[in-house]
Amino acid sequence: MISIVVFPGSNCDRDLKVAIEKTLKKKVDMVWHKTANIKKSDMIFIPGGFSFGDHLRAGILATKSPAMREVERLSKKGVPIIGICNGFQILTECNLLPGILIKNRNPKFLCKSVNLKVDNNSIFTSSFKNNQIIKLPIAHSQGNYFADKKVLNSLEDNNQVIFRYCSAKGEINSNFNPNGSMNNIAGIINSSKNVLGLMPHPERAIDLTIQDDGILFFKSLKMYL
Amino acid sequence: MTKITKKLLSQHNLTEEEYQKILVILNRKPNLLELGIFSVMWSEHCSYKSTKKWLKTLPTKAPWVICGPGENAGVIDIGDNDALVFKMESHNHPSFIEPYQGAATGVGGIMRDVFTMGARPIANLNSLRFGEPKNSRTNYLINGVVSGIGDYGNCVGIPTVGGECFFHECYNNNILVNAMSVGLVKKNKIFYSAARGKSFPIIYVGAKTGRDGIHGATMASAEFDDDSSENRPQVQVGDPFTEKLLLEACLELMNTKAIVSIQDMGAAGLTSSSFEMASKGNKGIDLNIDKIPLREKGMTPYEIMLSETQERMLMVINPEYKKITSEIFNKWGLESVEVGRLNDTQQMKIFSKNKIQCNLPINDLVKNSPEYDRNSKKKSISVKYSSKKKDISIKESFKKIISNENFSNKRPLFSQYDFQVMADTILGPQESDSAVIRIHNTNKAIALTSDCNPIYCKADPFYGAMIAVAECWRNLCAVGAKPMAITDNLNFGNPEKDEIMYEIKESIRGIGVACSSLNFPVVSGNVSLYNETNGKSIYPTPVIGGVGLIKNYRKKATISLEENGKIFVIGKTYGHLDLSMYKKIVFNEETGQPPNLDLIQEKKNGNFIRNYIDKYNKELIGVHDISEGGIIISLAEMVIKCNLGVNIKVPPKKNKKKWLFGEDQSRYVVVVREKNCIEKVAKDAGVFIESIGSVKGKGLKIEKLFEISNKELINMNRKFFMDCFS
Amino acid sequence: MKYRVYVFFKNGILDPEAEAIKKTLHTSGFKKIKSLKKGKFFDIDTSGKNSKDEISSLSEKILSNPIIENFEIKKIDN
Amino acid sequence: MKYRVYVFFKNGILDPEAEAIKKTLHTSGFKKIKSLKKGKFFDIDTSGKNSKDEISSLSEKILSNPIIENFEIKKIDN
Ligand SMILES: Nc1ncnc2c1ncn2[C@@H]1O[C@H](COP(=O)(O)OP(=O)(O)O)[C@@H](O)[C@H]1O
Ligand SMILES: [Mg+2]
Repeated sequence: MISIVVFPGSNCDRDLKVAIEKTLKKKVDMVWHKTANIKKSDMIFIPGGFSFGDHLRAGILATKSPAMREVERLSKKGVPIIGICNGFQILTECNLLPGILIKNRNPKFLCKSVNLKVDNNSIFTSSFKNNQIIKLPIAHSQGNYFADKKVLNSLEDNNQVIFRYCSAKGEINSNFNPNGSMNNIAGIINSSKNVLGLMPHPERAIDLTIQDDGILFFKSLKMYL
Repeated sequence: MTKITKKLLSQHNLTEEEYQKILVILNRKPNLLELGIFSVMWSEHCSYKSTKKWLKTLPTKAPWVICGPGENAGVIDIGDNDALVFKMESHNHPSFIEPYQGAATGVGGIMRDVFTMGARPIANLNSLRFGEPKNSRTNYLINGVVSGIGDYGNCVGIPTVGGECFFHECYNNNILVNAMSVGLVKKNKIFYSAARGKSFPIIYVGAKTGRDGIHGATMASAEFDDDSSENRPQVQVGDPFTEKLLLEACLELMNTKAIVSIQDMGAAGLTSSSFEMASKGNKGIDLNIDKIPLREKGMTPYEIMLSETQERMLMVINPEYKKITSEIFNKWGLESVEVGRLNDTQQMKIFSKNKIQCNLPINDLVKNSPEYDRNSKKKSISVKYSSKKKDISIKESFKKIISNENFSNKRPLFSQYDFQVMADTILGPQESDSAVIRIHNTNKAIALTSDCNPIYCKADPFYGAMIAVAECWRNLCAVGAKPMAITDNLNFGNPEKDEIMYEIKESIRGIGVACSSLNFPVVSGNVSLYNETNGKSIYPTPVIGGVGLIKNYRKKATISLEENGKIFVIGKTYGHLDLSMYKKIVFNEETGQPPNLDLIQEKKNGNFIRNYIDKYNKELIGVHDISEGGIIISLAEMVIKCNLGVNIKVPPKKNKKKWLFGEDQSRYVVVVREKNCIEKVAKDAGVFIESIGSVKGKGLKIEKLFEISNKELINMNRKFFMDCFS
Repeated sequence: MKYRVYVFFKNGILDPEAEAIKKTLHTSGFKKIKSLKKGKFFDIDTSGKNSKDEISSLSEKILSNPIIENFEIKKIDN
Repeated sequence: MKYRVYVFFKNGILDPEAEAIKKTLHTSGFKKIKSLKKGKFFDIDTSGKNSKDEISSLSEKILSNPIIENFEIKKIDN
């Protein structure tokens, strides 16, 4: 069973459900945030949106929901956890992932498609070629990844940076950094490598007539299920 | 009891005659609360007193129209038991005072109109008009408005997929913020506002009532003067998070049989919602005002009834479902309270501390609201002549136009909107002439656009309005959609002035003629009057929001180019330059008449384009309508978007300037593959077609005239909006 | 010169953020919170001569939104 | 008991919002501003006994994020 935790204000939960059903042909359990007991779950998604209105700091208020205690418990058991956009913000605020996502360098909301370089050395990206360049949409105003030097170095040393903003040719520099993230970080995993957070929205890119690089992302998960 | 003085009446925007009418209806003097209720119910905003007579003339019917004007939004049938619910509404005055909150609450309000009817909003658009960029407040206003729209829609999770943004000095002191929302509902699941049921409970749900925007509805109908920003009226603050909860909770409850009728609290809040529900259902209401959840202490019944706090709903509930109702609202963390009961008296009785505070005959108040046939007279327009009539080359003219604020690339604007959430945006902003949104889990899609050229409307409101409708129709055809219906937002000055009333009547007549001829009914709309400051009115701006249907979303057209493509223009080019953007931008001249519009030819050309997109999709590369700026601007937009080049030959014996910049109607640029049969198909359809060049290299090349590189084009074109939002 | 400018909502203006925070505090165990209000502050270091005037002008024009917010200026000594 | 909690960015951490405001100040003519920092404050009214502890716990756990922010609690007398 794949679970999606739904908070008041989540708004990419349906898109995610559709994407999982379509690409993985799996049933999805929508878990209301008040749930204090997630029975059986092979994988948990924390969707995008504006949980609790994004008030105070994006993600912080959602960390107080009972379902997040369950997510913490299951993450320790090795259950894969994936937070997308607001989900990423929630995972950093409850310390399942290091660092924090602060306001974009230009604090305005930004919706566009970006190029990303993928590290395929994770259970979440194994269908990609290493350093493959893909295109996914982003839509956020707080996606500027920040961590202190020590954390940043250990992320790099342990190959925990999975997605990085880049040019179409794969150049990684500030010209191709949409929000000011340190080291152009768009997605990271934790040190035990079962928790992923990413700002881009693979669930919005599973359609041949729109964008389809998200399909490979979900296909990677298939190998794990 | 408060004494009703002249001053009090004028504070309530009621005339002496209207007051006399109130006395006749009541057969006694009203108290202050009752006067307040009359004032908002009879305001221009709620009663449409200056325009009712003319709006009735609009064509509102077609076999696919399920519900025309009169409800919270219009509804059309798009097949397979699916229906679309849509409407446009203005928030002009509030946005001028407080751009962020004004625009945000405008978006919130229009979405509530849509989900009140049971529809989940699936797309938002917004049509914006600002003053000149050099005006000191313009930058502040546009930044506030755009973030307000973005933050609200993004948070609720509804994609903002299109709109317009136009600058002109006539909006220096009166900006326009018109928001449109489109929702999807099953045909058999539409909810209406007419109250039904015997002594059924009335439930209030959503935000607590505060002193927000008291007299907002009357404010929205009153002309500005210089004190307005000093008066600092209580503006409403938007809370998109509560809106999202309200949306989900209402839709969840609508899956049960609990809701009998429902109405959002928009302008004039509790007053208009309760009166409208009761009057439509021929019912009476006993309202216990002490039950209304309040945010502040010491609020009077007058304040409570007139408050415009956002994110609130009123509904009549089947008493058997009271428990499930409060369970669902609790789940979503929303407060829901029974505040009254229905009855058959047709009276509105408002109680506080067991005492009657207000006792008004509902139908007399609603149905006898004033209706005016105001004087109207055409006023000759003061002609604006250019100051500098020196010779400017075509190349220089073109550069001026493509760098102008009204043609600048809007990416920095619309990238502040989440236009992809819900994952059904097939064509977002700037990809084609209309946004295209898939109907979830089907092959169908809808096309959406909004249009109006106020410069044409000022010169000739009748022709200008017709052209707005035609342009909207054209933009839908240009993506391959069948135009279905429109919503309109009529923005004008003070209707008590003869020349403004003339503009209103003529615009409505123009919309009527164009819509009838194109079989393009009006299913909803909104009127915003008194857009004037210090006696200076905006140009007449009847904004048209159009909706079209695409059967198979894979067969659509975008504004694309492809190497070696052949470029054609559909429709005749005469070279009409009066009132064109060429004249406006290059010479600051607004003289003459709008271009001619032949609705029969419009229909022919549009049908041809749609048919071609559908039947010859394999040989088609791109389509773009030709409107403001003429052929050269359409081509430049295609070049910029695709980062390719075109090589254009002005046909022999044509005046180059006129041919390139003329704004003749009913035309499209079509780009097709080398092997094609477009000329034959066009001839068979009786449509004029002209070959003008091909796709080659990079840059815009007009043979024997000039060539501009892509780099230069792109830089000129993007500068204005990049600077505006940095 | 250093100043701290406090910006806060006028009385009666809805503050959705404070409401949402309060609710979450209640549900996450901080039940004794009776009220919560929110504001911003800005610490400004300026070199101008008429700096107090300048600070109040920019507080009104840029730091606050006079339609819905009030502000207060305090001088800070280093 | 009433408390005011100040939350502000740690030294050396770039606050994009403060930077944007500073830029606006400069472009709108307030050129003498040397530095600008932005913070938030919360006025909290609580009825708890150990309320000071409670306030510092919620300041730490919810109102601020220790990676980027510090906080300070002040008691307010009515
Ligand atoms: N206020 C707005 N909000 C969202 N999208 C907008 C807005 N204004 C313009 N757009 C989008 O930007 C694109 C370009 O707009 P415009 O220059 O008016 O194009 P056109 O002249 O082809 O209609 C369109 O896709 C339009 O929907
Ligand atoms: Mg247009």
